[in-house]
Amino acid sequence: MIDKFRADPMSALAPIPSGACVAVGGFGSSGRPDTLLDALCDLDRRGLHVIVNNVGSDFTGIGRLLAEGRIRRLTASFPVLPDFYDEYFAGRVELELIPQGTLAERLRAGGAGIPAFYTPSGAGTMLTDGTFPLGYDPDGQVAERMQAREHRSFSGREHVLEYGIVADFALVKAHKGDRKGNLRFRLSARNFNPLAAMSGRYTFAEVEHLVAAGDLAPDDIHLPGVFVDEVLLRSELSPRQPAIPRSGS
Amino acid sequence: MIDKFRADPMSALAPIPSGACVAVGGFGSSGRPDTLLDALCDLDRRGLHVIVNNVGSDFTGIGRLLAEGRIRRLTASFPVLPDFYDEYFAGRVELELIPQGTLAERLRAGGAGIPAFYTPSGAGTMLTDGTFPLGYDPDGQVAERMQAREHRSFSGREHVLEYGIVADFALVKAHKGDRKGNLRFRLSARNFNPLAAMSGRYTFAEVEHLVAAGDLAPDDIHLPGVFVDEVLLRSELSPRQPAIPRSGS
Amino acid sequence: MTETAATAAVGGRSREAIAQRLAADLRDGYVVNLGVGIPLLVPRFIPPDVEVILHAENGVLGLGPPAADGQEDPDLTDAGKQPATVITGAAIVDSALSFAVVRGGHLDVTVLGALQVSGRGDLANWYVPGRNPAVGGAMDLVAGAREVWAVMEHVDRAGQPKIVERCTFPLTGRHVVTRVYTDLAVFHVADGQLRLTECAPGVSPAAVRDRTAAPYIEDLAGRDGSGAGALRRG
Amino acid sequence: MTETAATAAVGGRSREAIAQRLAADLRDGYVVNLGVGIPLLVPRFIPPDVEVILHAENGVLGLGPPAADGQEDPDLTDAGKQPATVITGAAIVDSALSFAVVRGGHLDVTVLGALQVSGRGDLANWYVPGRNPAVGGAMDLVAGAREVWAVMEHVDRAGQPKIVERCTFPLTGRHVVTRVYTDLAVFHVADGQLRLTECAPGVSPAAVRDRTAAPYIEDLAGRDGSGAGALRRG
Repeated sequence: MIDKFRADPMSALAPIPSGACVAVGGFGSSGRPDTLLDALCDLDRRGLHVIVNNVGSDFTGIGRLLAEGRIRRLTASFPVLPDFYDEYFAGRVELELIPQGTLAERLRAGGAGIPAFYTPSGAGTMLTDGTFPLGYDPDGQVAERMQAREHRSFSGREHVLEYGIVADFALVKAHKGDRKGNLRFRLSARNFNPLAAMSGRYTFAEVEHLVAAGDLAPDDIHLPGVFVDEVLLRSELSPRQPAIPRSGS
Repeated sequence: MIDKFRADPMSALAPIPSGACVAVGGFGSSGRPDTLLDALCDLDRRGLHVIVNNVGSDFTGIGRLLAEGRIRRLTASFPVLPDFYDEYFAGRVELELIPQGTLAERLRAGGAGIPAFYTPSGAGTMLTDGTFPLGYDPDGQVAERMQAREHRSFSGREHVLEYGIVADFALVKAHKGDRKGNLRFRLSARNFNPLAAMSGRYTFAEVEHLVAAGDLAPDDIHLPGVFVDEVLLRSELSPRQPAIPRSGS
Repeated sequence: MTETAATAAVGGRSREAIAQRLAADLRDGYVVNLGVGIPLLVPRFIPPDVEVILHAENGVLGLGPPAADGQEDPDLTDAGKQPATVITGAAIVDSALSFAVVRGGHLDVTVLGALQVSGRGDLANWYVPGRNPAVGGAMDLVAGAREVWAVMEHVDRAGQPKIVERCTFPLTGRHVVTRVYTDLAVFHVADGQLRLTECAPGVSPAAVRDRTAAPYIEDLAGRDGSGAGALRRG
Repeated sequence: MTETAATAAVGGRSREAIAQRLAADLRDGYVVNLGVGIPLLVPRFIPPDVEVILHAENGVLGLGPPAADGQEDPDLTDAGKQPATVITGAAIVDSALSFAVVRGGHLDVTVLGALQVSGRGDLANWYVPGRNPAVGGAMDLVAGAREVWAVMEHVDRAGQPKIVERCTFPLTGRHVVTRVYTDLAVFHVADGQLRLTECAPGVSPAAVRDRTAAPYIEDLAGRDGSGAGALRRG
């Protein structure tokens, strides 16, 4: 029988290796899978490529990953946290900056088997012309730039070709979930969660409430369980866990 | 104040001209906007380009449009109705045959401002190589073939470029709707309805139940009202209206 | 292959037995799409300890048995537009998300009837020229599902092989079929190479060979492909 | 334009008055996205007989006022991550559908702050080189909304014009701005041509001209563009 519930985040997330590409749901702290992110930190995973809309404004969640020096590359639209930029300009983290709607669509496309699509967003800007600095050298010089996008005109208007994102793993947070992996979100905490879940080759969902199969009516499910591999309960302690001081790296 | 409810289908749909391109929701008779389709017939519109997954199996709904000779071109994945093929092979209706998933994604893309995307579906087949007959001459010869798709390889696999569909109008059916145009569907009657609605430059929704704004909680709305321009009540008589005998055309 | 050999009765599995044989290969937790014909017979043979999520193109994940008489709900049909039910824990999605499941590789297996399968795994199942063309979700299913299992009679009504070197009917997809289940045999396809892994009870490898028009490796030692196998021409 | 002229006080609208002037142009039924800064002041000035659906990038359609103290819900924020509320009849969507609304042309107006606007309607508002880059939804909004209304002070803190012949800051989008609302004036952009349609109360056309570094047509006869207008160089 299908039972995707796992009691222990640490053992569930153990297969995620250092260096993995991980898509994460949430918009700031709203809808962010803090329990799963904490487990990733407690497992001491490093060199991660994290895909998330924004870092948030403190050292919880993605901020903790950052503070502990676990992120190699961030793909995001709005990093926010000033400490992130210190790391970026110092050459310790790469930043792939993507328009928010393009990021959402790329995650969906990856999960939907669409390898690439055209969008007008960002056409003719430095985020698509190959000039935006992906990363810096330790001496502050640009080490690498984001790849230029193919441009193509449709109906007389410039568009860029963007690729679907398939992440090795996805970490998302839902309000309710059942043992088949069906998820329901609450208000604007939905945001990137369904899309990150679709994008993951293997997807972990942190839920506030584990409900019996059938408690969520078929029409009330926001994301069907076929996109979710394991379901874990959110720990109430998560948001209050302190960040471990930044490691050397 | 925003009030998208209209009492009379005939006057509401009057702006749809003959020759228009109309996307229609439904999968067979499930979720099909019969009241709106009947109004279109009663308004005597002709030469329509109808985009719908399938015609259904009788002379209600799309079948009535067909029986009355109102369809110039059908874009569909599964026409079904034998009488449709009689019209097709006789050169009275064109058929643009599209894989079902591609059709759904093209409607969504059109509504989402994505002019084109790549998909593996149909690559290397006669639905994408320019050989499928779009239409026939009255003498039974192929008059025109479907346009060949650009092919491109991603990760070593052939894909085709498919274009977003923006329809002049969309006709969809929902279970519940409010005066802001918010819609909720029921079970598998959802199918193509949200996508057809997104695709329409101007979208009419037929609902079984008109509810007060706020009756549908924000998390229970399947399609937000921004995609819907006018809301009409389903007539219980619709599915039983007989087809008018086929006209000359 | 001679016509005499192809048309002679050789025993083999009934339609139900083909479905049962295929059902035995489904694993717990699989997400599966079933086409019309023999594939629709599969659910009744799924072992009780195996839970499979049935996907229907029109947006059902967790399709149940057909609706009983008098219990039909016009808002709940399968992909063949027949009145359906859902299992506990089912989810409904729109058609775009339904095919995101398919194309995105979230469908483990699609089980489809076939007109022809080529030795490289090409599938023809959507269109007989001269008849009425309709494709539905077939091209998306074969392009997207992790495994494509073709189910069919080994030869057509005229006794002609349906496993062929090159499909003569219009293709549904190239290099997509991963297994073929027929009344006479089970084949696997990997890296463009067809392998005969199993003959139906009472059916000889020679009988299969006589009725198969594509080259294949005979690999009957084990269904895991552990046998060495020798290249045979059909 | 001289620096003396540009920095001299010329009156004009306060930030609130700019927001109020813009709010008067919103029509009943508009779907509107508001950026940070002056745009966030707009809702308080929307006339009571005008119903506007406010869109927030994080998936809210029908954003209400900020949440009152003690009424914050961590699951309900605006695009600036501040505790928010929704109006009756609001809908929540995921981020992909939220931007489908934007890119698909279902947003009537996006109201954005600006660093610079060019005479052809180019907008720069996401990045000051040397500072921390972040783009959010700005590039999607300007590419997708039917109208892009830039709201800003007419000159920067150093007194330099922000309406320029060519943007020196990195672009958010090319040929996207359709209107500019400043403390001194209102401009429309159509077909790559900037038109001054209105001066703020007490502000002379000459004062606007002195503080504008892009060519424009003076078209003060009517906001509808019925005036003939003469080409001026800023």
